[in-house]
Amino acid sequence: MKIKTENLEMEKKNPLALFYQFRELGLFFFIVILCIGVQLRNPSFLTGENILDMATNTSILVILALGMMIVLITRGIDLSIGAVIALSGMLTAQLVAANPSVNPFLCLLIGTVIGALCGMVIGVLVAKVGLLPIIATLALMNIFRGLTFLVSDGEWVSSYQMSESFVEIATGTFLGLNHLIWIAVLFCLVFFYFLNYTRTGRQIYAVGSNPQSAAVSGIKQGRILFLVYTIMGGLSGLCGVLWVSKFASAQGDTASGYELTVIAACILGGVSIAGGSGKLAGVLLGAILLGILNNALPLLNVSPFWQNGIQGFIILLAVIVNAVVKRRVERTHLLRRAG
Amino acid sequence: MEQKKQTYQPRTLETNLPFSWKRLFFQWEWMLLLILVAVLLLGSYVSPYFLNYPSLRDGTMVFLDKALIVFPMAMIMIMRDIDISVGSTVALSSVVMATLYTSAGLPMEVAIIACLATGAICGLINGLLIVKFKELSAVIVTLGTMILYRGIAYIILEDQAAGGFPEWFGFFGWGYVFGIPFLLIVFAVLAVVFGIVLHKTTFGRKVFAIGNNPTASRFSGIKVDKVKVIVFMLAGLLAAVTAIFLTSRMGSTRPNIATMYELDIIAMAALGGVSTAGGKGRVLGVVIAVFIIGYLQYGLGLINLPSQMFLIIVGALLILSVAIPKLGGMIKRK
Amino acid sequence: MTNEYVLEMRGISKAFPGVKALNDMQFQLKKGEIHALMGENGAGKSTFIKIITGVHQPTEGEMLLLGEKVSFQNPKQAQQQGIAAIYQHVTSYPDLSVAENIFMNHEVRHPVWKTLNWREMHKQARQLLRELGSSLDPKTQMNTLSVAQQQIVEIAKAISTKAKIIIMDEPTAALTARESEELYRITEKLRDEGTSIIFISHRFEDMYRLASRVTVLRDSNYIGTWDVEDISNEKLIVAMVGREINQIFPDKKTSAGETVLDVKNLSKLGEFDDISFSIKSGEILGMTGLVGAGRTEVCQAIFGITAFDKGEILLSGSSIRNKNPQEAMDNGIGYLAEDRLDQGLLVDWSIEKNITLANLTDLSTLTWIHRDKEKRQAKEFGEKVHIKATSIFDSVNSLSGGNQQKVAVAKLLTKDLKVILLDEPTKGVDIGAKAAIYEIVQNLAEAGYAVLFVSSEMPEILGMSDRILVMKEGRIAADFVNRGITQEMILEAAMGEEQVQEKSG
Amino acid sequence: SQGAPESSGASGGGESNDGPKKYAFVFKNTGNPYGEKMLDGFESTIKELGGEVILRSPDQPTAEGQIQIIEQLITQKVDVIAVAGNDPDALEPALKKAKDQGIKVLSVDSAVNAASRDIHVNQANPERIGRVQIEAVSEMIDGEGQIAVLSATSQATNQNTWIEWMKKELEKEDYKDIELVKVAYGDDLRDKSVSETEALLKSYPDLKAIIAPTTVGIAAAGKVLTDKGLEGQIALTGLGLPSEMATYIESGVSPWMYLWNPIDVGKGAAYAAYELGEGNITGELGEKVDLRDLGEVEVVEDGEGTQIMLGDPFKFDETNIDEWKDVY
Ligand SMILES: Nc1ncnc2c1ncn2[C@@H]1O[C@H](COP(=O)(O)OP(=O)(O)OP(=O)(O)O)[C@@H](O)[C@H]1O
Ligand SMILES: Nc1ncnc2c1ncn2[C@@H]1O[C@H](COP(=O)(O)OP(=O)(O)OP(=O)(O)O)[C@@H](O)[C@H]1O
Ligand SMILES: [Mg+2]
Ligand SMILES: [Mg+2]
Repeated sequence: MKIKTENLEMEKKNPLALFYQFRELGLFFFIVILCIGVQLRNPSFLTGENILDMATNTSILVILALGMMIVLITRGIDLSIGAVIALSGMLTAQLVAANPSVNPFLCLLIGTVIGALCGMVIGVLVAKVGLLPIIATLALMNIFRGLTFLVSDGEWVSSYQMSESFVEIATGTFLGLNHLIWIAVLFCLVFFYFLNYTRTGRQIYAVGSNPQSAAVSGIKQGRILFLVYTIMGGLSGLCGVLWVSKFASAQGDTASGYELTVIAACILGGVSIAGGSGKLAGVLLGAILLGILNNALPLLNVSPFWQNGIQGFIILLAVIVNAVVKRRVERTHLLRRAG
Repeated sequence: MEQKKQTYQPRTLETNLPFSWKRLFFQWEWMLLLILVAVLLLGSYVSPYFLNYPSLRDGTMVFLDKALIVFPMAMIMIMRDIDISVGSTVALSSVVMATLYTSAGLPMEVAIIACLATGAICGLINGLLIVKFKELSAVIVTLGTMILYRGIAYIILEDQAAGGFPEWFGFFGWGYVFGIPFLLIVFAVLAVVFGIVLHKTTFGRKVFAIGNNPTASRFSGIKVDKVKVIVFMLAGLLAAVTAIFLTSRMGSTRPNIATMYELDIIAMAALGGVSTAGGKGRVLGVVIAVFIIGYLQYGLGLINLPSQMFLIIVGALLILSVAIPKLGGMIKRK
Repeated sequence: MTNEYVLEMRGISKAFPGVKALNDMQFQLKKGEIHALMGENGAGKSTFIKIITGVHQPTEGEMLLLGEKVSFQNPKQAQQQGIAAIYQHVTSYPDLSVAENIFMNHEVRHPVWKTLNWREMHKQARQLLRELGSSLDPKTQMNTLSVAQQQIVEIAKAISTKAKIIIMDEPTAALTARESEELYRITEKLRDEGTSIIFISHRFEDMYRLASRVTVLRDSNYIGTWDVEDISNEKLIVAMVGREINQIFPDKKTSAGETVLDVKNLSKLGEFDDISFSIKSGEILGMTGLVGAGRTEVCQAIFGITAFDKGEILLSGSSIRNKNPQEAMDNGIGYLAEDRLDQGLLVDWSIEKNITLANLTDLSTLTWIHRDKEKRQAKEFGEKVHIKATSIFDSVNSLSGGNQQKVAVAKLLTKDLKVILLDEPTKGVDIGAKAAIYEIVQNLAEAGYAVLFVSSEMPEILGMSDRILVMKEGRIAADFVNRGITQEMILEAAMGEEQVQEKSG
Repeated sequence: SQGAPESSGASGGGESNDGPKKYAFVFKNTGNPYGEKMLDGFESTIKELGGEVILRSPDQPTAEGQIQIIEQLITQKVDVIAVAGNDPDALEPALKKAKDQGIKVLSVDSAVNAASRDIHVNQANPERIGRVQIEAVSEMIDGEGQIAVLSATSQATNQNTWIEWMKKELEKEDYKDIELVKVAYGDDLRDKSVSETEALLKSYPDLKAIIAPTTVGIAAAGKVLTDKGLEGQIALTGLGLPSEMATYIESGVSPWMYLWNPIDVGKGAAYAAYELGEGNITGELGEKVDLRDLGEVEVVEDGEGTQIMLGDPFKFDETNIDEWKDVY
């Protein structure tokens, strides 16, 4: 076995290796090229203001994508997040409407807790009862959405019912950057640490990579799954509050269908539905690509009727380009292994 | 294994199973049948308009159109894949059909054929992308095409609606044959056909094999890619059929029809006992599940229950029906 | 010390729904001994191991660790008590790095912050691997490794826990002679350091080479424990199989016919290079080499699973290029996959459906499957290879390794083939089943098949083949006619100047 | 996906001819306060008139959903169906079937085509709705500059008609200096409406005003303009809920905007439905319809069909927004 192992080592010594190790290379280049293209068509694209807007509008997506990533890594999926966002957003908004004095941080906390509770329900169904995640979350998506309509009784909570401080959460800035951006950055850092430098973080990968061996090496799978869905729920709940605060309005149909966008961001970023693999950097890129699309398409002043078509086309193109580049890299590996 | 190991002495293998009540009754379909009966009783209890032939008959026309897609969707799920682009495929094929008839002025028959072709091509594209780029999961591919296909529909019709079809076209959505809705007949025929294909033919066997272990299937000489492409094409084709019925029911079409169909369809298949983990599923179960959800919806509609309540009830039903057997199993193991 | 036994198991029984996997098992493990555990497939060895490591809980019986009564509810507890195991079916994390696989769940962490210390883990991992004579990079992703390399990592994993008791369930199954030697060295080193080792294997040489005592299981029953010196090969076989196997390798009465398969300068980038050989009908061509030598790839290229870059394949004179396995089979080439569970069988399916899977077209008209025909064929071929089961409806995962392999063979026989490529057909199969498989292979040859017999076990290569190919680094290093060939000669060819590297490195 | 009875034990019992008549209202979708208010108005009025009320809406604003509901209403043998159509043509077969069974059909707020209704109750004259918004914008930007429209979905028929009228109005000489640069679609989604608005601001730096004839769109636009501190520089008007718009009208981001009172629309619909049900009117041209406290209106023609109109859109500005924001 010396033979193969040795040149495996050589690969790592190769200066290009680091470069190649970043698996979403293709996606990265794709985004760069896309940006250049858009910039040529509308110069106001890469202005500081627009970039900030883009970042602000993408923050929520990023936060959710982080959660979805760990769910997907455990071979799961969560279709209910859109509904959870709506539910926690609505409840928090109603709370604020009832007593405007309530502290914004408390709001964030409450929203997160509501979401986490929703997540725990899923966690129990998946981890303890053993339902397939896609079924459990599909069903709970309906239930949470229905509950949102019930508690709101068809009414919206409007901006005039919301306190300054509450709306501030998502509109205020710190060091010139919108709070949302800071929150997203914070979560990225936390997740990076969590996934790479804590035992639990690695166990999430382990469970997704090979459940059987996770079992024999004494990892409590149930616990991990429960944790993962609770985190996802918590993040959704948090984003519910951010969402409502950002748009200064809570509706029953808030964020309906948003789960697909989040999942798309993850898979674009190279998270495998089959579980076990997924890197934060990739997911970030995936979210950024979608963020760019949402921001750039209106700027391109193409007919609004073309927007969907273009968006779908670009997403497909992105994943395909990424796949092709990956293959190229693999092949160069082989070439060098053959020596 | 009580026989002693006599490797060289020829041993015989039993070729017919002893009859077992357990095997007969411990089947998902019975559970579903019970639920269906419960739904019907409930319906007749809550609404005087529910449990009579015309009502039940016309009830089917309300939900069966999208149910046509559930058969290929079941196959796809059995193969551990998923197709969330079917809703958009319905919209695109419908829009193509309508435009060819109204704008291009082609005869309706041609338009219908074009509609079917469109659907099949959409499915074909899904299938090809999925087998050519294995590293992309079906989810992301069909998610992309979901947006793309509807996008094309928007490009074609923009903010317009297209309609004014010939009289006879209304027959698909509203017509009866011997007092039975044409849609219901088509559904029944498809159910039988897919039942046979999936459970009695080599093709069906291959579908299950792929869902069970793709690698081993390939090593056993099954053309996995070919089978996949065909099944995804079927999904597209059936989406087009649905488009015909839906368009006929609405008498006109728009790019935004059939939104969110995919989730309803997946829910039906799942309730029908098709495992998204692959390898399991029966057409009979799926058919019963379709009627459960359909009639539940219809019955609750007759007592004018809020739509949100309906969302909750279907969600709960889905969870309970899947969870109860599992819980039962857990208790047994205890 | 009060008691001489590190581990003692008394009257252990384990019943799975439907199966009594273990019955009144007795076992004692001394400190610093290597204790072999032997028995046919399905005898209950792995189950017994899993009970020791807390994966399964026994239905009866008690377990004493250093005289203390213990019972493990989960593997974690066993680990904490210093019990580590290498499981039979390699249980690695394909998406994770080697280092991570080694340290999973006992990572090196910062004393205070409890953060993972990657640098330290990589250092230790590299160290461990070097001790195991492998220069694998700890950062390598597991799923790029060969079966053998993964096995090494598993061993490193077990050692890394600094366990008092290490259990190895068929660690050599995927190894060739050379890696086995490495493993022997390690194992003995561990023993001398006072670790007690339970060693499961179907290979007699393993036992004779390592074990001081051997415990035999048969049909989930405890048969007995002997000192290795005191028991003869024959007695041991009788103990395991319950009858004499006077002859393991059938004697050859083959008359090689004309050339059927002719492979010319087959090459694939990074996998194999300039492979040329030919097989006559009725001939058994043995193919061996170090694991990772590329034998599997050659087979798979011929079978049309992977494409090859250069060269051509001639089947009885006419050039063919199989685009997929189906074409290969229609051309009369069959392949018995190396990895039974992943590539060979649909383990959740019945024996019947597995056997007929490759041959559905012949069993159907207009794609409609005739169940009666199907059953008949399944029965016919199932019996032909002596599958040990009650009915053709038994699910494959209820069978033991050997019988699963027989199902896979039976599936091949349903097609009328000229060439059969067997990749490690006896991997992890017990002595009785091995003999059976050898006999089947021999019969195939006599029936006029051209057989390519890939194996890592010298004895069976020497015992079965008419000619022997030795592969090395994706090339053919030697091509012997099997007369007066010795293991040494083959190993020589398989490693070549690499041994020099060894010394220098 | 089914509809919503906000109250009234409408178990649908009793045959149609005996007992109180059954009046059904099918709105576009649930969870839309504008619709809820309309339903409230309809319900209370019908109750006063001694009829039985069934309120239904699909959970998604789709024609398919409404067709299902209409089917079920037919099965329940209701006497009158009032519907705010999600699509003018797609409901035709279903509503025709209803009419064949002797059910009276009227469309409210959002018309269905002439063939499938007896009469349409128009919340306000669409021409006026369109024109008045241009007048407003012109006043806000004193007659010159670039303006853009932020609409709902490209499929929303009401918005599309109004936008048509806006364009017609813009052809007038007085507006020669006003340029309509783009019609954007926010699909009545908060996030999309926001990015569309932001895109407008960037693509057209000289933009003077935004018209958003849809409740979600105008609120989202208001939010963006507020966050970017553009009040005074870019004017915003259109059709919005007082509750949603209160903040932005008070802050001056939107000097004023329009809407009609959905409760009154519901009432009007109820009276019209009642008159139809009682057979007092048939929807013939020139008939007089007594809308009680809403006054008496004449049936006028609308395309091939007929309609009644409930008067001009109502203007909301800082003077009156306070009293309305808690109403709807
Ligand atoms: N999880 C399980 N559920 C049911 N039966 C099982 C399970 N695991 C093992 N068995 C059965 O228990 C018996 C013993 O299996 P075991 O794996 O211990 O045999 P083994 O001695 O390890 O065979 P091999 O040499 O092939 O590894 C077999 O009949 C097997 O089918
Ligand atoms: N060092 C390596 N890096 C990446 N892939 C490898 C390496 N070694 C082996 N593989 C792959 O792992 C698979 C099995 O490896 P294996 O060592 O079994 O190959 P083989 O020598 O052809 O098979 P055999 O075990 O029969 O010798 C093959 O597909 C091989 O390409
Ligand atoms: Mg074993
Ligand atoms: Mg191999």
